[in-house]
Amino acid sequence: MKILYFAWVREKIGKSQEELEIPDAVKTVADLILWLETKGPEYEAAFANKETINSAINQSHVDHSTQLNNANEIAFFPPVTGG
Amino acid sequence: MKILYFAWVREKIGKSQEELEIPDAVKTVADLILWLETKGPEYEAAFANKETINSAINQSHVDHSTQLNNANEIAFFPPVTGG
Amino acid sequence: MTIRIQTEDFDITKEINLLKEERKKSGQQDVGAIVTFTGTVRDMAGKTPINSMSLEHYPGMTEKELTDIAEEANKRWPLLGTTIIHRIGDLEPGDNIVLVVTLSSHRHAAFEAADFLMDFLKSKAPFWKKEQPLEGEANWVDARDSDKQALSRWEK
Amino acid sequence: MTIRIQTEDFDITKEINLLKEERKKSGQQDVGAIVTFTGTVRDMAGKTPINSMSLEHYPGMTEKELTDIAEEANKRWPLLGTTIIHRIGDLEPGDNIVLVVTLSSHRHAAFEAADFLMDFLKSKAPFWKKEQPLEGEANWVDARDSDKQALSRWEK
Repeated sequence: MKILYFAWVREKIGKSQEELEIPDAVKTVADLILWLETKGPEYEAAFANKETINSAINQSHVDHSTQLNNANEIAFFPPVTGG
Repeated sequence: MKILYFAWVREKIGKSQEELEIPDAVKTVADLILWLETKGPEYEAAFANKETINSAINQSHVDHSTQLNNANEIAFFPPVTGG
Repeated sequence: MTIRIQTEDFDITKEINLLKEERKKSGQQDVGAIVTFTGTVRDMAGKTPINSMSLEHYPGMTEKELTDIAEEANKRWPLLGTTIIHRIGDLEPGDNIVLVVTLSSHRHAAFEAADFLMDFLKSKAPFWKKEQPLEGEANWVDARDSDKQALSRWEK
Repeated sequence: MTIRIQTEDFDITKEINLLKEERKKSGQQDVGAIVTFTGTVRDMAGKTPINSMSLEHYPGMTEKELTDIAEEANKRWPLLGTTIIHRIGDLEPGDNIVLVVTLSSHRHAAFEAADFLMDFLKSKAPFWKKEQPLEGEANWVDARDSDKQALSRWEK
């Protein structure tokens, strides 16, 4: 699965994207965040304040309770600040 | 007193402005309209539908009950349609 | 604050830049939001095809009313620049009629002030439109009730 | 409907004329109202003087979100043209960031749709601003609660 990071999430994790094999037990976006946090302190730092992390599956906004199902691409980013 | 006419009020009266001596008995805008109507059928035609006639004294909107007092310039015109 | 009555066309980008330059002279670049409204001539009046339009106004009173309206908008919202330009004379379908520009630090002030300026201009500024249909006599445009009603949105 | 993400600046008059030309190809000149919103870079973030700003986005999702927002606006209001342009990359105080243009026959539709587009863009479109102060570290701009609250105005 392709995972993308933007803005300070990207900076904290130290990469803009990666391709990862997700264990079957990881069902939801929230599960994925918990699993990513086991990968190292940079992930823990990025996801420390989960309420401020927005997520998108296949380029559509989703909340953390959303099932991953057929996701090809998941992105994590702070609240948007364009305009 | 200088009296100005605009749009179809001007066209019906057949002039855009005139200088008139107003009798002392003419106290308000409404009085002035009644007095102008005695000046000929073109004035009667212009003021036939008084509710649609807007007026301004010294270039500020006023309603027909307004006293003429120190008016130098009075204008009559249809509801405005700019913009 | 810029108020102009003119026969010639206007350029929106140029008018915005003039306001931005003027504000920049204050030493600050605190403009974050710019709203413009442009009114243009349509080719139909209801079901009647229109060939052209002419705009008459009340010189002197027009400038006074537009200045009053702009000052009122500046009292109600923290504006950093205001322009109102209204064309007079003969216009054709597609032509620009009126331009309102508002500058502010924040977008809701700029939006509301431009909306307010147009509502008041439509009901207060002494302009009159005469439409020339493709066939038949020219006729004066009637005022719209909806324009009068729009004013009530701004009662304090 | 025009959606563009670009590093270069835009010209507001030119973008309006493109929409007017496109609409004119339909054989009608029924545009009576044109509203534009332009967002620009301010030189202060609260009390901190800003030297520059950089804008990051999520390629692919950005275009998708902006298209969705524009389509929703076109469902809600009778628009005759819509443009959204958002710049990315490095910008300085005074620079344009975003442009929204709406064309309609009547002014309230054009005003409301532009206001709506900006509220949704601010809360939904995946852009992130990083500010470089005159002194010290660059930092990511925080989202504003007021932008989230602005959305509730449009709930049906």
